Amino acid sequence: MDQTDSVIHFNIQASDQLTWNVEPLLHEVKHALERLATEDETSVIDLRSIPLAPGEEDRILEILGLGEVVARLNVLGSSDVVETEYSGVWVVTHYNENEETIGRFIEVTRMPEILRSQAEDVAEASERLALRLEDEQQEKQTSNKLAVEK
Amino acid sequence: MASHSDKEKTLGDVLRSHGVSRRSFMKYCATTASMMAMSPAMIPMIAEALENAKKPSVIWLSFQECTGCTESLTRAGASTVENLIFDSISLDYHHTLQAASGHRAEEAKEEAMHENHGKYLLVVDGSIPMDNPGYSTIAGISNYDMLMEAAEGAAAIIAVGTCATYGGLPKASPNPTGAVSVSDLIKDKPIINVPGCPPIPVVITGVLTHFLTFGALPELDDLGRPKAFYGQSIHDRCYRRPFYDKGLFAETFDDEGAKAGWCLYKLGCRGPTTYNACATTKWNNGTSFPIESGHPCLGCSEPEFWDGGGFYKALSIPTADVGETVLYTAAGAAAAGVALGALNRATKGSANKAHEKVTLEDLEK
Amino acid sequence: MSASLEKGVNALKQQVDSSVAAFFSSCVHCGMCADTCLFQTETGNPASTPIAKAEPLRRVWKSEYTLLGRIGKMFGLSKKVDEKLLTEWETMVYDNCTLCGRCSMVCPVGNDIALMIRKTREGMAAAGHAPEGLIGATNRSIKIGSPMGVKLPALLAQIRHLEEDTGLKVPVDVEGAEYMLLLSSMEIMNFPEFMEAIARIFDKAGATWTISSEAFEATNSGIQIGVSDLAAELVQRVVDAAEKLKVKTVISPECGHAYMAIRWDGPNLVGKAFSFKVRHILEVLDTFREEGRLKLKDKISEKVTYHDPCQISRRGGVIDQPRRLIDLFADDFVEMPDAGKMNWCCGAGGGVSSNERADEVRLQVFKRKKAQLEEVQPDAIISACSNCRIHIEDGLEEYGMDIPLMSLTETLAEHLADD
Amino acid sequence: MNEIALLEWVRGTGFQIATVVLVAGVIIRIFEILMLGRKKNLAEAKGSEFSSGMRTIVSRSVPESDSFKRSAFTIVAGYIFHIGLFVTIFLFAPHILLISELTGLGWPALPTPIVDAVAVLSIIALLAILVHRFNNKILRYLTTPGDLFIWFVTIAPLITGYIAFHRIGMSGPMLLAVHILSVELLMVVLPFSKLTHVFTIFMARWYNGAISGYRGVQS
Repeated sequence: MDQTDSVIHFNIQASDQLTWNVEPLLHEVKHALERLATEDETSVIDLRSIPLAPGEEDRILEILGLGEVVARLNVLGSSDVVETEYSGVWVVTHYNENEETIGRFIEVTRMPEILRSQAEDVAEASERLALRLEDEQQEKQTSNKLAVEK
Repeated sequence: MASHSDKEKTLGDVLRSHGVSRRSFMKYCATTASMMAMSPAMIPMIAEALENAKKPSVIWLSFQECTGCTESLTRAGASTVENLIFDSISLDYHHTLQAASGHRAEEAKEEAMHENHGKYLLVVDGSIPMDNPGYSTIAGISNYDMLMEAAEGAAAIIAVGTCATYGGLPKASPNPTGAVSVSDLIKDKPIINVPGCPPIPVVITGVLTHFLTFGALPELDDLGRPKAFYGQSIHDRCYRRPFYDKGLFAETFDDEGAKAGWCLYKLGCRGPTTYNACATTKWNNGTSFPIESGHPCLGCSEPEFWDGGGFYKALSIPTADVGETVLYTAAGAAAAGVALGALNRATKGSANKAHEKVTLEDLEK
Repeated sequence: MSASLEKGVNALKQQVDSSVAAFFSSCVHCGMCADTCLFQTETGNPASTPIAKAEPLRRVWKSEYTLLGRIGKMFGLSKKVDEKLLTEWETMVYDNCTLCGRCSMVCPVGNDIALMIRKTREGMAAAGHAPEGLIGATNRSIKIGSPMGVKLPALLAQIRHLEEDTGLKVPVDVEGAEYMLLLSSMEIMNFPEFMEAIARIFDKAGATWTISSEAFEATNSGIQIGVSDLAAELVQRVVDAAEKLKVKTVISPECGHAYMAIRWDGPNLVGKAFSFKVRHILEVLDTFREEGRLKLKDKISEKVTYHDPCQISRRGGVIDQPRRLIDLFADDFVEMPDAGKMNWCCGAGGGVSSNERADEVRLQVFKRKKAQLEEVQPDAIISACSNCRIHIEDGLEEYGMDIPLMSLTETLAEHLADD
Repeated sequence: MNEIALLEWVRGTGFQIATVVLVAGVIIRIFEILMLGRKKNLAEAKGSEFSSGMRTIVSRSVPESDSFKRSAFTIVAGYIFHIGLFVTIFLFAPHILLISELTGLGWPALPTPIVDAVAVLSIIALLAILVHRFNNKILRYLTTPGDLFIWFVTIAPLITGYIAFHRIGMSGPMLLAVHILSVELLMVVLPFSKLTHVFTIFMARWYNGAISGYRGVQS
């Protein structure tokens, strides 16, 4: 979290387990991962729904680590989609236009939904591309015409 | 302000025409669900409902208030979609934010009320003075009259801020204007109270989203507050709660306990009696909330918080100043005690006087 | 309200003082006093719970001396003391309580419950709710001078017999003697050996003593029945005699309540501190022992135990003296469980023995003493109260036990050195 | 009245009323009792009234061995809930805050989990005491409706305090309001019920010790 630097940190070390929520949460992730492996069931955990002391979220992220995939999305500000050291465990962080965190989820899935190209966007994109090609063609025709006229 | 051509389109159409991608929309739905403390499993459902919702009409009235609530909302740094839904698409009248002024503004309001009669949402911030209608007027219309007129055609009313919900600062003792809350005046419309001084901005958009998503008001507690945001106390969601449970308290604002981030109960924290989402939603775009900054919760979203005793007195300390009372009571009681003691002595004295020697004859009865 | 009931209620009003008020204010109905009272433990009767026996006094305290009670009384809400209550409570207050005071030692809030019951008796008696047996005894005490109706000629006859049989001298009406001995009627009629023992011991010790022909009776039925006016009259007789003979010390004999009456209640009844001292015979004997004036020739080998008479030990403060004295002649002395200030009452004190109505229950509650004796298995029991002695003998007979009972004073006399 | 208003009332006016009744009641009762006076004892003393009385105030807290055997339940359960009440009232941090605000006196608190456990033990002890009261023949005989009321008044602050701390069943302000209200009930009832033993016990024990000590017996 970028802006935690601006928060008064008191004397709390990242290893201090203030709320005792770190371990249970990681256990939840473990179970979710087992379910993904055996039943292909996906899960999402909203980190905001759990009271965490300053530093505890960092601790969780530190334990999960950084894996093979890092993606940056440019949607209404940016979003980071990162696969952790544990394949199938993703951390999705949403930022607003000011790069301030507005949401953070742990997704246990093969591919976070938001990373996929969306059907509506794809449909709209194909329309847009078709239009674009039409434009190109029109432009070509126009320039051909002009060339012929010349 | 919303353009009139948006009126019959669904929200999805409007957003797409504003160039909002599906991904952006999903991001909005995810963050909104998170803020409304909904299970992430509900995100797809929210998305679908919002997509197909009709564009809402919102009228915002401000009475005896400080504009802090509006400031809070506009500084929310909310996502573009949020701004789009609330600000650009829905808000038909808000005299601080709208470009139009004077008669034009009032006309816009009249028009919106007329066209969306029975369907628009009425947002109110500020309390209503009842002692003298002249204390607060807009375009020559008293707050009371304006509220009653606008409320008549509203589908629901959202009272924003502690003033509108409970009377707030204007109502604080001695309440010079006779200020009352929206719910004091209106009994026949659903009212959603979004208290706080100021309230958390996303609660307003959250309620709006809920209204659009489910076509109904969110579940409310007995003070009319959305349970999604006000269902748990600051104390219950506070990351410093373990210190309370262990009995580790900061005694002053600069002692070792305060530096170690211990519980602020002794410094007057109202967390245990205050229901709000600050501890999880946090302020300034999720930066922190008062307790995280080392200051106790003031309980700004609870009724009568201005009159609830010193902010820095622990909750277990009585608000009444009993010191003097006890002194007078003790003096009075001592006098009464002496009187009763004298009465007892008199009773016994007269019993002694009434005593006749018990004789053998008495024993035989 | 009948005249006598009125008199009773008035007497109860007179009995309330700051201690009683503090006691009633503190009672939490915990029931622990019940577990200390042999009338409860041996009968299982919940009405025998000590604090419950003081109910008439409690009602008067509550309605006359508390703010809430006064208000309640104004609205007719207070519980009244009436004939029905007194009739019902009479057997509890007189037949089922020996004023032994064990409850007073245990009450966790510190209530002197025995005192409260003793005070309750003042109201009961004044209202005409005392038992027949005690009324008779009181009547004889006042009119004849002894609860058993023993007159002076009978005493003089006993003295004459004694002097003839032993050659000892029993001084009567000797002015200026150091000690004036009081006697209980039982000692005169049933245990004349006591007088003989005194004569022997005092002779050896070289102490001057006398018996007054005007006030020789030690017991005080006024105390037991709970009529202070009459008790004072009986005490006054002793005071007059002691002053007339100018003695230094009046000796209370082997009788529990007699000691309480003359030693602790006496001055307060007559309203004047005594000009002489009052001592229990065991205290006097212990002083002799200390001064080397009491020498014994031999020791007995039997296993003996000591029964503490309640009014002498727990309520009277004479606890160590008997033990020191027994040590002089007994090699094998064993204490009963709870001996000393927590000893269990024999079951016949406080006027119970004078109250024929209580004959059955007093034998029933003797089971406690019986159990204690069975635990200790003594060859003989020593005591220092004629009343305890008669009742224990009664009880032993009732339960088919055969343990001899000895008076401490008499036993000492039997083992006096000859020199 | 909403729950916050109720909370404000119990923290303000309610607390004031309760304090007035408690203080006035205790003072009145003390005068009422002590002014009755006691006759001077004219018998020659064998021991000191004063020091024996003072000793009994302390010594009566230690049960005599035979009665401990006979009344073991009453003593053990009684001890548990009395100590429990002391700990929860005087060693719980928020309560110490209240006391130091009112009196200026403060002392360290016990760790909250200990106070919590003690509260549970006290509640269990009080429940057991009630069951015992109904099952025991003697206690049934002695028990008045007033005793049951006082039992309720005593256990109520413990239970409401426990659920307020653990935030069970009601909203925070309501829990706190109900807890404070239950304490105020206790304060109001205390001077005019058997709960007076809280302060009259010192008088009663002193008198007991004095009466006995005068005769040379430590009671």
